[in-house]
Amino acid sequence: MSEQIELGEHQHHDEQDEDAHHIVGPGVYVIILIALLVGTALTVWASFIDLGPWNPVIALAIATTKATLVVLFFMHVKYSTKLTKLTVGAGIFTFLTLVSLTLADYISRAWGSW
Amino acid sequence: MNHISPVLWEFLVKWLTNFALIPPEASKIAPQMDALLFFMVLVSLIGLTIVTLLVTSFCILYSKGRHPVAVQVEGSTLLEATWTIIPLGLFLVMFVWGALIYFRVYTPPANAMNIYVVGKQWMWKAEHPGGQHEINSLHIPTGKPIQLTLISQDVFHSFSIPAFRVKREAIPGRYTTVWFEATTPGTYHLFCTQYCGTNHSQMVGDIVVLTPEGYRKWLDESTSGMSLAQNGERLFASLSCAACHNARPDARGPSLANVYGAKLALSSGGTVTADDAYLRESILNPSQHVTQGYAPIMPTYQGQISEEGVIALVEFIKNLNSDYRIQQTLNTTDLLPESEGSPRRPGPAAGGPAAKAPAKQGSAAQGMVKQ
Amino acid sequence: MSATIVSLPDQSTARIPKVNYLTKENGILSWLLTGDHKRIAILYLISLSFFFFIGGALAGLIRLELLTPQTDLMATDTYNKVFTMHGVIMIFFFLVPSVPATLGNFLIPLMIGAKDLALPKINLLSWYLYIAGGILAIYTMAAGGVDTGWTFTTPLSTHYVNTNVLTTGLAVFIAGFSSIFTGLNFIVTIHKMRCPGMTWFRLPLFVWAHYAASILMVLATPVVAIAIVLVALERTIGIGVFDPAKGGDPILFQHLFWFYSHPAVYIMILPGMGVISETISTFSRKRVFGYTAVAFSSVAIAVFGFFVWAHHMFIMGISNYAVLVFSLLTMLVAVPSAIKIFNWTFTLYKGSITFETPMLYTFGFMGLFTIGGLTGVFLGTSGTDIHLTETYFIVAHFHFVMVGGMLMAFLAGIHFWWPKMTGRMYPEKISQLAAVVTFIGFNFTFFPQFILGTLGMPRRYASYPPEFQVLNVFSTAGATILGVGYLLPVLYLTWSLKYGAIAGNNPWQATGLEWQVQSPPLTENFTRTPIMDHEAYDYEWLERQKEKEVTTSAG
Amino acid sequence: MPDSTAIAHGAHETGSNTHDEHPPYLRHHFESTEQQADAAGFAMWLFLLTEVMFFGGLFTAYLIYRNWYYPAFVSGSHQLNVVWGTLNTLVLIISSFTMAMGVWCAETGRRRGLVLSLSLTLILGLGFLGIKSIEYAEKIEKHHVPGFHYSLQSFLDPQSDRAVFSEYHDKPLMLDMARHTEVYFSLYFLMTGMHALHMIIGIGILGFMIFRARAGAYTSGHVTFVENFGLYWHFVDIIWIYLFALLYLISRH
Ligand code: HEA
Ligand code: HEA
Ligand code: HEC
Ligand code: CUA
Ligand SMILES: [Cu+2]
Repeated sequence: MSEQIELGEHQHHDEQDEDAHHIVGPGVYVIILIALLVGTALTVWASFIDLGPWNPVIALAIATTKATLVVLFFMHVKYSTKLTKLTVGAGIFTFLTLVSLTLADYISRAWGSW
Repeated sequence: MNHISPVLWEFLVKWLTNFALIPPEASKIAPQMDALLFFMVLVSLIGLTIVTLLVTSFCILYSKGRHPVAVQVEGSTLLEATWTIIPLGLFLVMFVWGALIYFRVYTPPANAMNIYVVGKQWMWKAEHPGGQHEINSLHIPTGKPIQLTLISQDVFHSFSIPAFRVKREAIPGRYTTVWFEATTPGTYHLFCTQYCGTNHSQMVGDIVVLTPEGYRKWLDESTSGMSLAQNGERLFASLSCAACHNARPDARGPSLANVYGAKLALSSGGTVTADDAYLRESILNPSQHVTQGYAPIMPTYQGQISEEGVIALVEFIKNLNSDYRIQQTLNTTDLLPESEGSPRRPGPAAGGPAAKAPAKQGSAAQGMVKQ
Repeated sequence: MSATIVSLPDQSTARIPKVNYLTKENGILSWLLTGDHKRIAILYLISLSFFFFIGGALAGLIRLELLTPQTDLMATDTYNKVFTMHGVIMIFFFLVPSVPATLGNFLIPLMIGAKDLALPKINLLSWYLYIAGGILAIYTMAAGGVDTGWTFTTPLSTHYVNTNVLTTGLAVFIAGFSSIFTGLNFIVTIHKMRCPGMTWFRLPLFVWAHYAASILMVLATPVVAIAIVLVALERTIGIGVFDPAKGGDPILFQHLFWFYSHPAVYIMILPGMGVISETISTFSRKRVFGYTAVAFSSVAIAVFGFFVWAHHMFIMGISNYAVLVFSLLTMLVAVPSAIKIFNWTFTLYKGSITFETPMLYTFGFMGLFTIGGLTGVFLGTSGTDIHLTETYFIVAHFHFVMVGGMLMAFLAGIHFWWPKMTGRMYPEKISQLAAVVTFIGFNFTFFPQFILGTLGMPRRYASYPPEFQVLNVFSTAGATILGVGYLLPVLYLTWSLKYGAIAGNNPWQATGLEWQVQSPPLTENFTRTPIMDHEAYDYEWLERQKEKEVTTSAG
Repeated sequence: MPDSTAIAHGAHETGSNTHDEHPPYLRHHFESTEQQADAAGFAMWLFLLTEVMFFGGLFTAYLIYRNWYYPAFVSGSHQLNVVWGTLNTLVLIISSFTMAMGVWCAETGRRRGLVLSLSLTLILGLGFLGIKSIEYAEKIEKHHVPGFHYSLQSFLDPQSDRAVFSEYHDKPLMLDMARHTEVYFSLYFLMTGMHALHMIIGIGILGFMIFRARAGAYTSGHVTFVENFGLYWHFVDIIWIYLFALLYLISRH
C-alpha cells in the first residue's frame, strides 16, 4: 500500500507546530503591562470627554485592544498552534453570534409591527 | 363486528364519521395556509417515497443472498450536488411561500375592526369597541376583517383558532396583533396554546362566527351601555390626564387629538408611529419615548391602571379626533365616577354621585403581576 | 434471515478473554473510582436506562390520562408535573447523554487507537455530575414535582408557579456541566490522541459525528446554564431581568434558552447519526457513500445549528424580520440532514446487505427521522408554524426525531456494539422481533399525533375536546406496544450477559479499530499503539487481514 | 513492510517522538509529555470557551437593556465610583502581569520567582476583592441591591445624593425610568458577582499552587498546571476589562 511510505514521518497529532513551546520572556510582559496601563488611563480619560455616540465605541475599542493584547501575549496565543488560534476564533465567533442575532431581533422589533 | 368489542366499535364508527385531517376552513387565510400545507405534505411524501423506494429496492437487489460481494463505490459529486440542491430549492420555495403567509397573517388591513383580548390565568377576556365584554368566547361577523390586539396580564398565553389557522401569543407587558376574516358561520374552538400553568387546558372557549345581521343582533343584545372609548374617556377624566393634555396653548402635554397613526418626532432623534403599542407605552413608560418639544414630565401610570383600563384609554385616544371631548371632560372631571373595574354598570349610574377614589381595583389587578 | 455476516468463533472452544476491562479489577469501588472510559460508559449505560424507564413510566401516565377527554386519572396540575418531569428526564438525563456518554465514551478511544480519553478524571467527574443532577431530579419529583414544562418559560417559572423550579433548575444546571465536560473531553481526545496514521479523513464517521456534537455541547450548554442562574435569581430575589413588571423582557429568556436548546437537539441527533453511519456500512459491507460529504455535513449541522434558535419563537413576539431570517436559516440547516439520508441510502447501492437487528433499527431510523425531519421543515416555515406550533404536531415532530430517530439509533448502536462491550451476542431472533415491535408501536403512538396537531389539539393539555379522542386512543394503544418493545431488550440483553453466544473479536466482520481488539477489550485497549494504514471502512483490507489469519487478542 | 503493519502488529514502539525516561507525572494513556501538556492546554482553552459563552448570556442581556433604558443606565453608572473601578482595573492588570511572570518563572525553572509571583498575584487578587467589597458595601448602604428594599431615591431626587450629584448634575429620572435602574443594578451585581466568584475560585487555587510551588512541584518541567491556571486568570482579567468599560464608563462627562 502506498500510504505506508508516509507512515514513517507521520506525527502523533497533526496540529503540532514548528516550535512547540515558545517561552515568552519578561521583556514582552513588561511592555504589555505598560500598554495595558496606558490603555486603562486612556479609556478613563476618553470617557470624560463628550464624543456623543462615539463614547461607547471608543470604550469598547480600547477594551478590545487590551483584551487582544492579553490574549496574544499573556495567554501566548501569538506563539501558539493554529488549533489554539482557531479555538479562540471559534469562541469569539459563537459569542458574536449570540449577541448579534439576539440584538438583531431587538433592534428590528422597533421597525414595525411586532 | 360489534360483538367483539363494543367500545372499539364505537370508536371506529366515531372515527369514520368524524374523520378529518384538517380542521374546517373558516377564514380567508385558511385555504391559503392549507395550500402550502398540502404542498409541503406532497413534497414530503415524494421525498419519503423516494427514500423508501430506494432503500427497499436496494435491500432487495443487493441483499447478501443475491449480491454476495459488495462493489465498493466511493461516491459521486454529481449525486451529492443533486441531493443538496433539490431539497434546498424545495425548502426555499417553502420558506418564501411561508413567509408570504406569515406576513399576511400578522399585517392587519387598515379597515379591520379591532377587538381587544386580555389573557390571564386562566381565561380570555374580549372587549369589543362597543363596550361588549365576553369571557372565553368571541363573537364575530363574517366578511369583515377583524384585528385582535392581545395582551396578557400575567404569563404568556396564546390565542389559537385552528379553524382560522391563526394563532398569536398574548405577552405580558406588550401588545401583539393578529387578524383574520371569517367566512363561514359556526362555532369553532378557541384554545390557549401556550402553556400557562395549572389550568392551561381549561383556558378554552368558543369562537362564534355570525352573519353580519346576526352579529348586529348579538351586539345589541349584549351591549353594556357604554362603549370602550367612553370607558376610556371616564378614565381619562378620573386620572386627570386632561390636566396636561388639554390642548390649551399653555398645555404641558401634547394634544392627543389625531395622534393615533401619526408619525411623531422623538426628542432622542428618530420618529415613531403612534400605534396601539406606542400609546400603551406612553401611558405606562412615558419617559421611554419622549415627544419632541416636551419635557419628560408625564408621570407613569404603571401599577395604577389595569390592562383593561389601559385598553380603554388607548381606545379612547385612538378615536379622539378633536380636542372638543377633552375640554368637555375637563369641566366634569370631579363629577365622574370611577369606571374602572365595573365596566358592566348600566349607563344611568354613570352620572350619579358615586365618585370613588381613583383606580383602587386597577392597582389590585396590577398587583397580581408581582406576586 | 438466511444470509448473515455474523461470524462467531466455535462456541465449544471459544472463551471470553480472561483479562479484560470488566475483570481487571473487582469490587464496587473499582467501578466507582475508575478512570477507564469503558467502565464509565457502562456506568452511564446503567444509569441512563434507569432514567429512561422513569421517563417512560411518566410517558405511560401521560398516555393513560389522555385516553379520555376529561381529566379523570389525575388533576391538571399533576398532569402538568408529569409531562414536565417526562420532558426534563428524557432530554437532560436520557437523550442528551445517551449515545455520547455510553457508546461515545466506550468507542471513541478504541476507534482512534487511544488508550483512554484525554481526561479520564474529568470523564468520571462528569458521570458523578450526571448522577448528582439525576438524584436531584428524582428528589424534585418526590418533593412534589415541578410544573413549568421542560422549557421553563418565564415569567411562569419565575413568578407564577410555586413548585420546585429551583431544584429542577439546579439539576439541569449540573447535568449541563456533565455534558460540557463530556464534550470537552471528546474534542481534546479526538484532536490529541489519535494514533499514528489516523488522519482526520480516516476517522470513522461515528467520531466525526461526536466531534460535531461536542462542539455544540461546549459552546451552547453554558448559555442555558446562565439562563437558569438568571431564572433562579429572578425567583429568589426578583432581579427583574425577565420580569415585564420591572422592565425586563421575558423573551430574552427564550433567546437564551433556545440558544442552547436548539443546538441541543443536534447534540441529541448527531451521535445517533454517527451510529447509523457505522451500522449501515457494516451491514452492507461497503464504505459509506460520500464519506467526506457525510463528515462535513455533521460539522455543517453543528455550525448552522447555532443560527436558527429563534424558530422556536416565531409567534412569541420576536420581530417579523427576525422571523424571516431565522426561518431562512432553518431551511439551510435542514439540508445537511437530507444529504446524510441520501448518502446512507446510496451506501446500500451495490452492497451486500444483511438484516441483523442493528440494521433493522437503522432502517427504522432512516424512515422515521426523514418523517420527523421533514415535519421539522413544516415548523421552520414561518407561515405554517403559525397553525402548527404548540400543537401535537410539534409533539409528533420531536418524538419522531428523538424517539424514532435517536432512540432507534441508540438501540441500533447498543445491539451493534453489545458483543464488543460484553463479549457476548444478544439473541438475534427475539431482538429482531423487538425492533419490529418498536417500529410498529412507534408509528401507532406518534403518527396519529400529526393529525391531532393539524386538527389543532394543543400540547400540554390534560383534557381535550371529545372529537380528538379516537386518535388519542390509537396513540395510547401504540404507546403500550412501544413500552413492550423497549422492555424486551432489557430482558434479553440482561439474559445474554450470561447465556449469550461468545462473540469473538469481530462478529460483524466490521472494519473499525475497535473490532480488531479482543472483546471485551483490555483496560488499556491496545497492548501496543496501533498504526492506522488504511482508510475507514476498508473491507478489502479486512479481507486481506483475514487471509493472513492474524489474531489480535492479547488475552 | 506491507499491510501487516496494521493494528495487529502495533509495531514501532510508540510512534515518532519516543521518550526514553517516563517522568512520574506522565499519565499512562499518553504517549509523551508533550502530548499530555498539549491535551491539557487545549482542554483549558475549551473550558474558557464555555466561560465566554457563560458570560455571553450576561453581556447579551446588558446590551439589550442598555439599548432600551439608556438614561437609567447612565444614572446607574454614575453611582459607581470610577476611582475605585480604575484602581481595581489597575490591580487586576498588574496581577495578570505577575501571573504571566509566574508562568515564565515556572517555564524557566525559577522556584523562588514562581512563589513570589504567585504570592503577589494572590495578594493583588485579594486586593481586588477588598475594593470590590467596599463598593458593594456602599451599594448596600444606599439600597441599590435589587430585590432587597431597592430604593429609587438617588434617581428620583439626585440632589439627595450630594456626592454623585455635584459631580454629574444628573437630572431626576421619571418614575418609570428610575425603576429601570434596578435592571442596571441587577446586571451590575450579576456580572461583577459572577466575576468575583471566578476570582475567589482563582484565589483558592492560587493558594494551593503557592503551597505546591514552594515544594518545587512546578519547576521541574511539569508546568502545565501553572500555564493553565495562568490562562484562567488572564481570562478573568479580560472579563473585567470589559465590565469596567461597560458598567463604569457610561457617559461620564
Ligand atoms: C433530536 C431532536 C431534533 C431534531 C434532529 C430536530 C430537527 C429539526 N427540527 Fe425540531 N424540535 C425538537 C427536536 C428536534 N428537531 C424538539 C424537542 C422540539 C420542541 C421543543 C419544545 O417546544 O418542547 C422541536 C421543535 C422544532 C421547531 C419549533 C416549533 C415551534 O415551537 O413552533 C421547529 C421550527 O422550525 C423545528 C424544526 C426542525 C428542523 C427544520 C429540523 C431539521 O434539522 C430536520 C432536518 C431533516 C430532514 C429535513 C429530513 C431529511 C430530509 C430528506 C430525506 C430529504 C427529503 C427529500 C426532499 C425534500 C425532496 N423543530
Ligand atoms: C428523549 C426524549 C423522549 C422520549 C424517549 C419520549 C418518549 C415518549 N413520550 Fe415524550 N416528550 C418528550 C421527550 C421524550 N418523550 C419531551 C421533551 C416532551 C415535552 C415535555 C413538555 O411539554 O414540557 C414530551 C411530551 C410528551 C407528550 C405530550 C404531553 C403534552 O404535551 O401534554 C406525550 C403524549 O403522548 C409523550 C408521549 C411519549 C411516549 C408515549 C413515549 C414513549 O416512547 C415511551 C415508551 C417507553 C416506555 C413506555 C417505558 C418502557 C416501559 C415501562 C417502564 C413499563 C411501564 C409502562 C407503562 C406504565 C405504560 N411525550
Ligand atoms: C404631568 C402632565 C401629564 C399628565 C398628567 C399626563 N400626561 Fe401624557 N404626556 C405629557 C407630556 C409632557 C407628554 C409628551 C412627552 C412624552 O412623551 O413623555 C405626554 C405624552 C403622552 C402620550 C404620547 C403622545 C405623543 O404625542 O407623544 C400619550 C398617549 C399620553 N401622554 C397619554 C396620557 C394619558 C392617557 C394620561 C392619563 C392617564 C396622561 N397622558 C397624563 C404630560 C402628561
Ligand atoms: Cu393560557 Cu395556556
Ligand atoms: Cu429547533
